[in-house]
Amino acid sequence: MVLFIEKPFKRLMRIRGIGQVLTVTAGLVVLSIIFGIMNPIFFSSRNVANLLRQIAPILLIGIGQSYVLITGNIDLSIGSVVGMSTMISATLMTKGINPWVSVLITIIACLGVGLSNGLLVSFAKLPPFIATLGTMTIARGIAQIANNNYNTDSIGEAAQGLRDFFYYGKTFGLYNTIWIALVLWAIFNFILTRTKTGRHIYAIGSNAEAARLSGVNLVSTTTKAYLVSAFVSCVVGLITTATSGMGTMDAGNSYELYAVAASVIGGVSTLGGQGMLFGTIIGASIWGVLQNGLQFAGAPVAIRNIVIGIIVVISVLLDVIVRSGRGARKKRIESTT
Amino acid sequence: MVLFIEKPFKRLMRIRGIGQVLTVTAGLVVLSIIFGIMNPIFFSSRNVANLLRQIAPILLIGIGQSYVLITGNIDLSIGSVVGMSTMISATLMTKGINPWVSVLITIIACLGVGLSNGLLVSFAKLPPFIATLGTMTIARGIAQIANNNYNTDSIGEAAQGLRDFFYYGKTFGLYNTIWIALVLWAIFNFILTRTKTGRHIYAIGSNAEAARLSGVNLVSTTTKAYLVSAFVSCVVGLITTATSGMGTMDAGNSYELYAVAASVIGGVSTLGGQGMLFGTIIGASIWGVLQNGLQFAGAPVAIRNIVIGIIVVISVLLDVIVRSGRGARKKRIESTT
Amino acid sequence: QGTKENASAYNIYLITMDQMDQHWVNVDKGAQKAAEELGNVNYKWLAPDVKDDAKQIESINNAVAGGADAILLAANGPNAVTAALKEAADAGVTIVYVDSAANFPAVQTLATDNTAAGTTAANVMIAALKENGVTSGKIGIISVNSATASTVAREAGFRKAFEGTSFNILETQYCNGDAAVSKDMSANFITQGVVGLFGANEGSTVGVGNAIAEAGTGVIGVGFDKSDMILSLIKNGYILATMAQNPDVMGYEGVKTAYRALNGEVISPEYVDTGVSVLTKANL
Amino acid sequence: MEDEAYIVEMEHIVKTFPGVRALDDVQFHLKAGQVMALLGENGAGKSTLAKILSGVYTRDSGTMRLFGKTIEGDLSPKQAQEMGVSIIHQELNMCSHLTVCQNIFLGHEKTKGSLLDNRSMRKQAQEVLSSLEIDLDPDIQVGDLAVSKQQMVEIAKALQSNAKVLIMDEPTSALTSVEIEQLFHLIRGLQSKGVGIIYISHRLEELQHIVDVVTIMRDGKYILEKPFKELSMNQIISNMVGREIKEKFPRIPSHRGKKVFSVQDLCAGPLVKHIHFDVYAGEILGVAGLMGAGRTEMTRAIFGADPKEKGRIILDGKEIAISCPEDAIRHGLVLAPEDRKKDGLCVKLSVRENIALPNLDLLCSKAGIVNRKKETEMVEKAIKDLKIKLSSTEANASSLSGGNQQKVVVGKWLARNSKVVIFDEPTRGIDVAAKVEIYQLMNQLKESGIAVMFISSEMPEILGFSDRIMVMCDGRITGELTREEATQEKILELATQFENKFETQVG
Ligand SMILES: Nc1ncnc2c1ncn2[C@@H]1O[C@H](COP(=O)(O)OP(=O)(O)OP(=O)(O)O)[C@@H](O)[C@H]1O
Ligand SMILES: Nc1ncnc2c1ncn2[C@@H]1O[C@H](COP(=O)(O)OP(=O)(O)OP(=O)(O)O)[C@@H](O)[C@H]1O
Ligand SMILES: [Mg+2]
Ligand SMILES: [Mg+2]
Repeated sequence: MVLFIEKPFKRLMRIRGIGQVLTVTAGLVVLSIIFGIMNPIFFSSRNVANLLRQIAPILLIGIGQSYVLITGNIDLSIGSVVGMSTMISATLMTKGINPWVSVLITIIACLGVGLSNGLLVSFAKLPPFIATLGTMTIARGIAQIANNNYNTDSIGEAAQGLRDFFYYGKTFGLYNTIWIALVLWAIFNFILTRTKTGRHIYAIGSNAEAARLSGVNLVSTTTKAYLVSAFVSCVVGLITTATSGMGTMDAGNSYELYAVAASVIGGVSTLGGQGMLFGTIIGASIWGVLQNGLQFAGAPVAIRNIVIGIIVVISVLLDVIVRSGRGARKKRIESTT
Repeated sequence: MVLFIEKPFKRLMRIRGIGQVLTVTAGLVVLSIIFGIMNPIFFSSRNVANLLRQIAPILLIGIGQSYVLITGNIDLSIGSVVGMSTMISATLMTKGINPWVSVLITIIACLGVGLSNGLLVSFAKLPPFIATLGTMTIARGIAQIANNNYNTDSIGEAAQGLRDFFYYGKTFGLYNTIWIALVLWAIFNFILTRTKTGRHIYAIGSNAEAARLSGVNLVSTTTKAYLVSAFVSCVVGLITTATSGMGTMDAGNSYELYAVAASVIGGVSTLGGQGMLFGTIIGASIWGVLQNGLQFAGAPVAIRNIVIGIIVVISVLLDVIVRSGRGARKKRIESTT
Repeated sequence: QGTKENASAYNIYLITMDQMDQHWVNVDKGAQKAAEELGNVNYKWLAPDVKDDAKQIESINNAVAGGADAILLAANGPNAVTAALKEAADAGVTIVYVDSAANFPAVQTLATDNTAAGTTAANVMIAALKENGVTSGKIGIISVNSATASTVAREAGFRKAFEGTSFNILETQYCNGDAAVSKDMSANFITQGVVGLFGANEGSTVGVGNAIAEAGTGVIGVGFDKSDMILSLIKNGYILATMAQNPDVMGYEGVKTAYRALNGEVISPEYVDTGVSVLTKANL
Repeated sequence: MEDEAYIVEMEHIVKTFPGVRALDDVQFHLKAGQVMALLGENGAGKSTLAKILSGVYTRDSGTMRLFGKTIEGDLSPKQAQEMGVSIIHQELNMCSHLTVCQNIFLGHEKTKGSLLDNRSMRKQAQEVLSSLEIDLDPDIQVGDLAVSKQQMVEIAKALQSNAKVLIMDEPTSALTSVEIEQLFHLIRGLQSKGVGIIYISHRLEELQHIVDVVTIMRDGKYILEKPFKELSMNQIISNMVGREIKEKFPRIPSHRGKKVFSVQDLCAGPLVKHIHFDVYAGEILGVAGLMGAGRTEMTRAIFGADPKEKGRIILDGKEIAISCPEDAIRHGLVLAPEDRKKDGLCVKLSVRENIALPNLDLLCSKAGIVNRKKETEMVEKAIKDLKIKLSSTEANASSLSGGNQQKVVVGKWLARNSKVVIFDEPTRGIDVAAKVEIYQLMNQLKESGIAVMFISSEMPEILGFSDRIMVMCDGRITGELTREEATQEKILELATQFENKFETQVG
């Protein structure tokens, strides 16, 4: 594989946080093998296609949360934005509005939440936990009020194109949902690693004051991260609408926490400045594989929760231990220079 | 009232965050008057007794979250500990174990979660958000596994004493639940304001390094705060068991966020070092009054969410604005010295 | 279509809304019993961890991916799962509804007629109120949320029976099935002076019963579902009656129906009301 | 030696930080009732020694005896306190949410039973405060106090604990002259009670009032210990500096060009009052002053990092509007800040990313995509020019030694063509060789016709390297000296021209 061409490999190994990513990648492989042995169906092409489609929404919200976490903040409103997106889009469609127009309106509404989050945190300087706790509650309220406190009816035949686009259709043999996640991942990964905005996001997460003194605009950069988060949540909401063919007020409940888990398992630091979206793919996959594999294994929900909780704690604990170990090693090296 | 004796009053006015507390107290009064006018039943003695009892659990978890927030951390496991407490206690009682022995075992189990939280955060130095996200999932899993993944049967006649003690009984004309909340409030308020431990809790939230250099033990102080949080959550779980006469695995869902809201509305800062439990009473009361009053007003759930979200954001925004105003004044004072 | 543990055996999956209620456990028990009796059936319960449309669809997809020959489904809502079911049907999977149906053709639905059951509940309440000489007043309903089709139907049936009476039904309160929350809401209703309270599921009913037990007033409580807790509330006279469903019958007959359909039999009728029994202190 | 009399004996102390050997075989002795001055240049290791003695840092090796008892293993802050060692830190380190009284007693609160005895703590705090002759309500929150008052609270905190060894690390840096006088009075009182005092200060003129003995350190090494009376001020300074100063400053002749940059009537807060100066192309303008003179605040206000109340900034004859650092950078005015950890570096990012950060506008296409090739070229050139020592450009900034970190802070501003470059204490805490490299760099800028401002608290550096020296005191510019007329005495005189505080207070 490309990895073994020496130069890129060396460069790869120097990337910050790569250790955590490689560890959890190994974990993912082991986990998959275990589930595969326990149940041969796990590796059937049908289940793999299915599994990938289940991972896609977690990956998407993981991307959003990673952006926000890397700036050193947090977004608790993700789940509610998913709910808001599905309710607004479905309500509009049941009212006979063209599906794609509905999608556009939905995106604008969701970006409104992202904008509020960004401004509350960076301009009004509210603690991000509180600001997004507030918008989380409000967005859930909007989801509920959208169709007058009921789930919507079916979005109907007119929306079949939309449903295929976001969920049921396949392109080159892969479900569209997977393509959507991959394309958005590629775009947002590119922005994060190759553009000015991406650099600024890492910089403010690492040291906001130093970044400001280097000419980084804190308000616009923070807001961009929250907008990305709101946008991917909106897409997940649209996928949910396409999946269900209707709007459910409860949709997306707790997704903000899944998103934190996927990001953090994948090596994104909640303290900001560190992480990469490649890790988020692994984190989301672990999450999806656990859910899928444990369900097939017939594990009761309780066991699933305990396993997942332990994996979250251990993966961060590992990171802390590795880092402090590395710190110790570093000290020894430096003391000899 | 005592307040008007000049010296204590002056001292009171100097307490940081008192402004926020007074503002929201005024807000609480206004809110109550509005609900009272909308529906005269609101002030009936029956509803007041009821309302106070509904506020009690929120006050209790608010106390716990306030302790943790003042140390500069957060506890996301509160809701799951409530669920764990109700499931463990109810399961034990349905298995015929003496109610008070069951209570004791439950308290020990819940304190175990608090201890883990404290050590993960202060000793292993995990980010509190992640550490308690992990224990939140694990504790919920324990709640589910306690009675083999379903809600318990009735805790039976033997537990009637316990049910009266925690919920149905009255003492001096007030429901026991209210007494429990008040007594625990008084104790924890006393500890926070009058003992060394309390002082240290504020100190590490204000400046952990300075506190450490002054000889404050970060690990034991942080852990104590998490133990308080686990303890009050446990009590709320026991109240829930008493209320329902059975154990529900879902009990306490999202309570950690209600607890943050009650604390923050009452002037506790999520950045640590600041807040008082008197404010938490007001915060919890606003929360309870809103829930109760909006039900009487026939407001749909959606509106309640939106109203509550807005109140959370505005109350913190007010605090930020007031503080930055004071900051400006402070600078001016300095310039004249 | 995947490998089978027993080549000649059928893979039958049960998919419920979540794993939280005793109700689902009883459906599972009935299904297990039937599977054991039939012998060459690989039966498995796939429960989503929380009640969520997207998660239920995932479970359906997982069952299909897992080589299902038949799925017993308790649909979250009538519409959400239809597309996933169509995919399943296209893959040759036989569908049987238990508890709640979706808007997609299946070989049979074995369920409680929730609307009818709601009406039954209302009639029991009206009769009891009349017996007490009460012909008007406020009535409160506690339900799970406004998004669950079965409880929404019970609520609708309940309200329908009150049409034309001089009773006034208040805005429904939603407790998300949490018995403690239901208790608070019921207490608030009692403060408002209701004469009757209806709990639309297990948790709601427990809360109603506890609130009436505490208030000790002559409020008539009627509930839904059967659990040990609810039975003890009935025994003590706090709840007048509960509409007990027969989840084990749904599971048991559901698996048998699926098996017969897989063997090529033509199934009728399309809809089987597994019925509710009105449990009161008298018939316990 | 009469060992019995020593209450502190430290021998062969070694302490290493990443990249720096802060203490190298250092010895230190103190007797009861003695005031010992611990002197040395910036970075000599004074604070580190003090922190080891008070348990904040642990020594790598060496022996320590306190009150005749040998300390085995590590000493914790709490143990040190219990043994009677108290320290006033150089940097303010208080819990700003707690009151004066609460801070004073933090960690050793008085209790009655298990209760806090607030009344007696308040009373005792009041006593300590009045012994310092400061009129402060002990119930006021520390965060609400001015910096000098906070410093007094630190002092009160240390006094209250009835220490037998009291370390004061630059206690006077933030104090007014009246407060300093009170402090000296107090020190004499403690001395007569047999307390041993370690006094660290850069203000050598203060020493004659209180000091008995002097210990001098240089570059982490012990130099000498002698009674104060046996040393002249010149001897002290030459022992502190100890190197041939001439070679330290590789000055090149200046070719003063046109006026590039001027600041007129700049006001921003209490530490920047009516600042007015010009800078010319091809010269280095040194800015001298005591700590707390407001030099950092001035540069931050110019750069747009802090809001200004009024003032005009003129670049190349045109007034420019600067409301944030972005504006300043765009106009070609850049600042290498003083505190590299806090303001200068994103320590979790690589050296490459740090150097590229302010220059992304030059490295990006119109669409905002970073050109990796250009970036690598820029970063490699900066590293080569500044001789930054690192394992790879991908190394975290935090893994570099202090001097190399400082070079990165400087280097990130040199990659672009600026018109004015402001260096705020660019040589703080870095070794001699690194200093010379930074001087060379400033020389290059000067040669290419850029206006350079150079802020430093080190007198020899200012004297040896600036073409013109501006002196600040108390937020005002108190004078300007050409290179030829500048002497240490003249600078000190200007740096201590305080406004009459009593008049301002009345007014
Ligand atoms: N925590 C630390 N991490 C890394 N290096 C440090 C640390 N503390 C001090 N140093 C380094 O150790 C050396 C000695 O620093 P120290 O603070 O003891 O000097 P000092 O004599 O007190 O100087 P000053 O007069 O500026 O206060 C310096 O090179 C400094 O950069
Ligand atoms: N963020 C801060 N918090 C508390 N005190 C501060 C802060 N920044 C500066 N000070 C204090 O304000 C005073 C002025 O500092 P400033 O850095 O402007 O002085 P300066 O002339 O640059 O001196 P030097 O660079 O030698 O420290 C100093 O006493 C400093 O300790
Ligand atoms: Mg120092
Ligand atoms: Mg400075």
